[in-house]
Amino acid sequence: MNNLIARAKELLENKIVQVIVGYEAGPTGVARPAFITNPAKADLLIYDERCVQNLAVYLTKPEVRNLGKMAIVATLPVMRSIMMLISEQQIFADNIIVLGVSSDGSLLDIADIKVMQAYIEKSDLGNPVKDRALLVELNKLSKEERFAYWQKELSKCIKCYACRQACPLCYCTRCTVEVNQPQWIPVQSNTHGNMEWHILRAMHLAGRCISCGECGRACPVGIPCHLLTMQLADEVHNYFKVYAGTSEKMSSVLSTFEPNDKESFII
Amino acid sequence: METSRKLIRKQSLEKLYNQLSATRKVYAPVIADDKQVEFKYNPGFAEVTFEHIRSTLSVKNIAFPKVENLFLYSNGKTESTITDIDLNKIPEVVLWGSHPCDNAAFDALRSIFEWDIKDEFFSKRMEKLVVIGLSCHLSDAYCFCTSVGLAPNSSKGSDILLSPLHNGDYQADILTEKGASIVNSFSELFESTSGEEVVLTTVKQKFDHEKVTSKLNGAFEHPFWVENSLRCIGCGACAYVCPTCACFDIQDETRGKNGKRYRSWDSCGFSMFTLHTSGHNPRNVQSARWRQRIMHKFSYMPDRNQSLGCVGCGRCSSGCPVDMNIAEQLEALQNI
Amino acid sequence: MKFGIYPGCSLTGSARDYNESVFALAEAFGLEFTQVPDWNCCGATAAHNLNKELSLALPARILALAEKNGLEEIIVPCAACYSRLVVTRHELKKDPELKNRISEVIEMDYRGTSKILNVIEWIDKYITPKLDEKLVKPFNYKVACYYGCLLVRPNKVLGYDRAEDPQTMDIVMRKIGAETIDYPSKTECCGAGLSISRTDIVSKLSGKIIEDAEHRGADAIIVACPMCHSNLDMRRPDINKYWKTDFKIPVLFVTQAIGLAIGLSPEKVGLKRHFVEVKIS
Amino acid sequence: MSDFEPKVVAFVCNWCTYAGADLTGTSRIKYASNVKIIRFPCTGRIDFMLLLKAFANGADGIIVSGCHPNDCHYTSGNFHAKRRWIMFKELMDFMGVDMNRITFSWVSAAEGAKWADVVNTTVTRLREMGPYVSYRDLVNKSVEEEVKNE
Amino acid sequence: MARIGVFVCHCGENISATVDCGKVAETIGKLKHVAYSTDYKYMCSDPGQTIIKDAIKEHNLTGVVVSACSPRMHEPTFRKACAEGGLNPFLCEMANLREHCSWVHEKNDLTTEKAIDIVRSQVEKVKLNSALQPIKVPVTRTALVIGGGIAGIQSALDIANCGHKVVMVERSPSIGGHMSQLSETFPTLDCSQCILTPRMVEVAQHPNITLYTYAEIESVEGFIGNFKVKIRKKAKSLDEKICTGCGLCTTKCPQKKIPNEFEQGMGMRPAIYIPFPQAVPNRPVIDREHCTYYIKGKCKVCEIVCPTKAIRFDQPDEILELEIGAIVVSTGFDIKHADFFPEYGYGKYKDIIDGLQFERLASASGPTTGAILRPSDGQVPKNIVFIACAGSRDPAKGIAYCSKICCMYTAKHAMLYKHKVHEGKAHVFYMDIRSGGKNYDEFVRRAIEEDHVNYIRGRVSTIYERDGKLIVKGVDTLLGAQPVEIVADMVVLATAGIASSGAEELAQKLHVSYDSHKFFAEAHPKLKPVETNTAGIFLAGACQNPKDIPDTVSQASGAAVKVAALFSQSELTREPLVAAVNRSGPPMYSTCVGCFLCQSVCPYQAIEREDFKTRDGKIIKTVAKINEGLCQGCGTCVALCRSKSIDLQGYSNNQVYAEVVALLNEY
Repeated sequence: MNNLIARAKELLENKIVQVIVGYEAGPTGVARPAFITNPAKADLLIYDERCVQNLAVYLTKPEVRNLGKMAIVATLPVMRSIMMLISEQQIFADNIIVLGVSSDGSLLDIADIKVMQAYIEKSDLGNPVKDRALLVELNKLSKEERFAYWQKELSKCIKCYACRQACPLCYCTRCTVEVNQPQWIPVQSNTHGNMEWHILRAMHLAGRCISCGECGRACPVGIPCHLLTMQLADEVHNYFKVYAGTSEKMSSVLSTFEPNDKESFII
Repeated sequence: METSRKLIRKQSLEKLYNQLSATRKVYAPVIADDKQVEFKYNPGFAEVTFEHIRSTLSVKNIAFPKVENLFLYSNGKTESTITDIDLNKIPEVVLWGSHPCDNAAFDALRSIFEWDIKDEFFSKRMEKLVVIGLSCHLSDAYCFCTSVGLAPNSSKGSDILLSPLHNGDYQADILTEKGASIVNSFSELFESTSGEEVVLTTVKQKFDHEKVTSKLNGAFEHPFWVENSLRCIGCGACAYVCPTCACFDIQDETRGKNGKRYRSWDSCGFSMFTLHTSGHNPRNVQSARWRQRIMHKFSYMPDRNQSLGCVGCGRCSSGCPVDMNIAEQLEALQNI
Repeated sequence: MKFGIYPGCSLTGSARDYNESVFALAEAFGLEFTQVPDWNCCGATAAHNLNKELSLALPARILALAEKNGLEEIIVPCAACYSRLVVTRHELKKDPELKNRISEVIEMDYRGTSKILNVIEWIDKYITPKLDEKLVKPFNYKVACYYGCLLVRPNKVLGYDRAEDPQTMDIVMRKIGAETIDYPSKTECCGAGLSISRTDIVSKLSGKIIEDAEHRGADAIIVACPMCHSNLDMRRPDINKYWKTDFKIPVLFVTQAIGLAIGLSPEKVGLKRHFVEVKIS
Repeated sequence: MSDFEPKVVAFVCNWCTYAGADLTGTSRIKYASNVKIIRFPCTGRIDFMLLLKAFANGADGIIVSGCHPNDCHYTSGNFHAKRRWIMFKELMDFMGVDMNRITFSWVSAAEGAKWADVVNTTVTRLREMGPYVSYRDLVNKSVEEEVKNE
Repeated sequence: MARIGVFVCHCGENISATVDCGKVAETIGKLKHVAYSTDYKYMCSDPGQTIIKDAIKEHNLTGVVVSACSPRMHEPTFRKACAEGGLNPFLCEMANLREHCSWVHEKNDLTTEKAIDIVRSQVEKVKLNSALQPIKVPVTRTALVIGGGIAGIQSALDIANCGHKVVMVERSPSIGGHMSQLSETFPTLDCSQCILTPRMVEVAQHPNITLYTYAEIESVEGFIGNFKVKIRKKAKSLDEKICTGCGLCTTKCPQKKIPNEFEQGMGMRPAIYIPFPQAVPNRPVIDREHCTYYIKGKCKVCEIVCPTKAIRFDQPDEILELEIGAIVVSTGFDIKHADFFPEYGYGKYKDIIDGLQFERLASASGPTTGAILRPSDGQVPKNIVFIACAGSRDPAKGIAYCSKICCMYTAKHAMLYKHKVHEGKAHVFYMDIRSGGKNYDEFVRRAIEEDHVNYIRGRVSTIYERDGKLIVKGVDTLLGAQPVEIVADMVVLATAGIASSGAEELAQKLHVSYDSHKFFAEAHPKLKPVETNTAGIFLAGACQNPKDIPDTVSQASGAAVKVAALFSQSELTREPLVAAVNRSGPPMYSTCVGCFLCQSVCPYQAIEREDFKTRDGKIIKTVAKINEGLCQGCGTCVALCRSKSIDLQGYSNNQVYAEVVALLNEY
């Protein structure tokens, strides 16, 4: 952590960046995003096991961008998000300094995108272990049981769209749910409409989800909606042998194809 | 009406609950499988919790449901017929065990829905609602009722307010006619007060809301808003869990020739909330929307509705995915 | 790593010379084999004409036994056995449902993990690298390498060498000092399966191969298949009778030739068991 | 259940399956009248949300059909569609939506008979499966949810 | 308010035999916004169309649904009728009651109900149709012809003679292509060069044609009428303006052992060379790969001997940028060589040659000045075997198609041989004789009957050499699969025609599709055989599939007409059924967020970037923009776009959604 603070101070003092996006401790003790613009305040930065939020979501937020060039404290999911955002032309590699942190909390030397790519490539890119277990459990259920499970979970959804807002890859300025010609997704919250929303969200993240689990964590009513995108991340790897967010030249699974893509259900 | 105070023994409380729930809809808090506290209709008494700090969602939906049909329509060849909603079908509901902050919120909502003209849906639901509140003997760091003029045992909004006693019995304050009528129907369950002491939590006052209100006047352009909303991701969680947020959207949903017009919860935190057809958006950045949220609750409502728009329940902060702590910010605001 | 060997019927019967030379080579190069325990007939050549499942189940059982006994590689000197095993692996890989059915038939789990090596692949992998240091008597003869059918066909399934004008055996032979001739009969039919029933056809076909090799000045024919060997060697009197000739060109297994080149005795590599006298040593 | 006639919506591309279905007509090959066709320029144009909307509006089954791989009028729309359906199918399976109610097929402009066959087998299968009660319940229940408090 | 007119056609009895057309019209007439609904015996007849035109005026219709046959049949008819009635043609939709209903179902209530559902969904759709205007695209009236073989030559001359400018690009040093290598041509046996060279000269001299030889396509951008093409003019290492083509350099060049491409490797050429005597342009080039100076840094003999001092060793490649309106691709074909055939010895036997090599042997200008001699020893072959279908029609070799020209040229070869070696014996192994074409079969019969060529129906399994002869082992299937063995002096393989090398790369540069054999793909196998899927790019000749000279020339002229038709007007009109990215006022500009995933999904490269900038030029937002000239309207981008910022005119989200809902709900 001291390395991190020192590096942050150095970056701010030398005016290499204008803002450090990192974590600080809130008044109730939870870790939360911090935007440090003054080197004197760099001491507020923390990094420990509480720091789970995917900070990459702020890379596309206009007011954060307005602060100037930024350095971002980046765990593996943040780095993968950065790769996706570069590949989808939302950010430029030159405008960001990556303060990589390894899983044990030590500061990594991420000099450039190539180094970051190398780091990502040697990391475990599957879903987080605890989520893998949940997925295994759900996949064991019968189709009817799964249908009932998701109905029950999604009936809780209040359509606050925290899942969408927390996701670094849901950066659209207008979401499909805000389209009303036609009204693809009902405005009101009801189980069926909620389900359509979550299907839409998962499909839009198919091949793009980097398995950070932020959507599920953000949900105020505790719907494990991250399992939907994570299941598809698994399937993307099964079918197409790729993990999202591994290269700045990543081509999206659903916008590319191979003539010999295998499937077994089209007659 | 004159308020009165009675005692109800623990066993009698169970009887009261069972008898109420045998004859009408009772909306009471339970702890769900996933540890979330939620209100349910007519759970068994054993399920009902008396030990919760706050439910995940507020109970405002009982008067202001997340979706409310306004009318139904049917399109004919040349003209459409409209069918009104039969408000008389709205059932009587007993809200059981909601805390003083949530109950006080009904007054804040009323100040909006019955401000100039009465919203008949809201009014009808309120008319059919009996609130049996429960004072707080638990609280956490997110609670700040004392900063907004309330307390763990505020009676505002309750028809009957139960307060736990040291020996496990409850003190019942009968506050309204509606409350009295329930007590009268089950008078055998109520006794005279015993003098036993009420167990109450203490909630530290974090700020002076009047000072906040006066500071806000003129703070519209203050850099505070940008600085303190950088981490806000613009979801609607705070508004949807808030007991006093009353914004709604109105939509038509047609299928075939039939359709309905309904209103459903909305949030001023959404980027598209104020988007004009022209493409202009007066609140085009999140800081403006965050400012609106605080201004509305602590400046505009006191000014126009003579009511604070906040009851200090702390849900918006505990439910926020990025720890936008409203009490912390209000505390800071009073010193800008 | 444990090497397995699947000898099949020929190597324990009519082609004991082949078997002896393979083991002699292995010994000379310090290699050890484990015979696939409880092995059975590979099904060649009759089974696949009669019953597809049987023709797959027989080799599948051999492969399953190899897997079960932890044999990561098995050498299959007989080209017919080699062909059956590889074809089976191919068929079962292609069709998982069939694989499950066959697994049920053989009452064993077949996964397809053991590697199958023919004799030349084995030589390439384990003998050739150390050949130079062991070479004492370069095989200074002009030879015609005869591949026959099963070593290289069906080429798409085996994926070994090339179906027309194969080269692997020639390369091995050149390594031990031989001059290999370019001749078109390399993969011509020897009469193979008609060995017992229609010896006249064998005489006709095998005779053509021998004539071609002799005509182009070969001193010996080199083979890697017991069936080729028996047709070219054991049937020689019939051939000479059929064609009214007196072909004397000897037929050696590739392993025998290597054996001689590294100084093993003719007896050691089984040369004494041949019908056509081998004057090479 | 024997009288049950499923409602089936077919999403087809203009160049292959729509033309194939035209050929079925020109060849006077009969098939079940349960299927109603919606024409798209290409399978690549078919939004997965439309399939959900068909179920939401009471379809018991769906057919999605376009040009065989390599035959796309637009060269690659069907390949993109294929990937989209792979993902969609996996997600639906995971959420417990019954994918046996959706037939995905490639029917060329020359395969009039195949079109009739695709329709008939789909309709026969759906007749056996019965109405899509669980999805319809989900939709209806959602309508009820709105009035839960009344 | 929408006022929709619905016109239900009986199609004689084709529809009304199973569908109650009156009931359909009546039921639909009750729908909201349906202002007029009627049925009629033949909607497509003149009186039928008049009903529509009159109703549009009388009821002031805002949309029309013609419920009749397949839109693939009569949509243009009814759209035209609507336009004549004063309604924008794109406000007309068709409900397919014939092919998709009456013809495929029995007569019963369900069929009529289905018909009603189909019409209703089209009514709901047409309410959301927009009045679209055809798209106008400006056209640059210069054509690019890629490849200077007979196909390119014919196309270029035809286009140029129509008065349009043509740029021809040929990658080798001379135009002429394979045709210039041929000896004589079937079925007339006239000299190939005699008929070709005047055309080559005409190309060089035509005022409308600019010729770039030794040049290749570097890149192609843009779209129909508006291509931007970069051409790489490879350095010829001499100044063409000064060079007189005297050829002294080519005779003095000390490096003379380079296999001559024009002679199919059967002769040698120097490093500075003119590919053949009649080459156009008749100027040498230096083959830098083999030139001693470029390899070792010294020599320069050519420079010394050149009387006009035209040699330029340091000449760089030149990149030209051209504005082009249409492109004709005529890059021709290659053939497989003998080394492709394991059973014929992997090319190791010198006397097994391919068809083009035989052409050179038989050519009076060839390495043997027309004498048929064995490459191995220069002897006259007494016994020659021709093998047709060498590689072609052989799925096991990965070439399932017929190369089309081999039957004819094999007959020609056998004839030429017999004419030159009277006592020789010619054998032809064939699978079938495919001699469809004017005077073609007569030609083959002549070979068999007059020149006594021995035709054997069967395949050759193997060829090997023995005692200096080639042993050809085959089978005669007309004699009951009798094995045949021929001891030959020479074998000529009529090897398969394959796509020209580099065809795949070129196709990718042009963004046109190609088949699994790398032949360019036509837009429709029957009705659009010269168009590609990319508008404005046309095909001529064997780059599409192997074809003979008459077919090639016909197609080349066809392509030329397509180009001329395109160039006949200064702008081009296209159907407006294309995608569009939405636009709105600032600060949003568009709901597009600029992820550009649509770019990779678009088969036509129709998606471009548009920047919105502040007055001082700072980019505020970059969003996608559809190039209407390129978009073909597949809509794949529409379904992919997450923010629904792209929509497809004619198949908009709103329209297809309405169709789904209308098909399934009561109205």
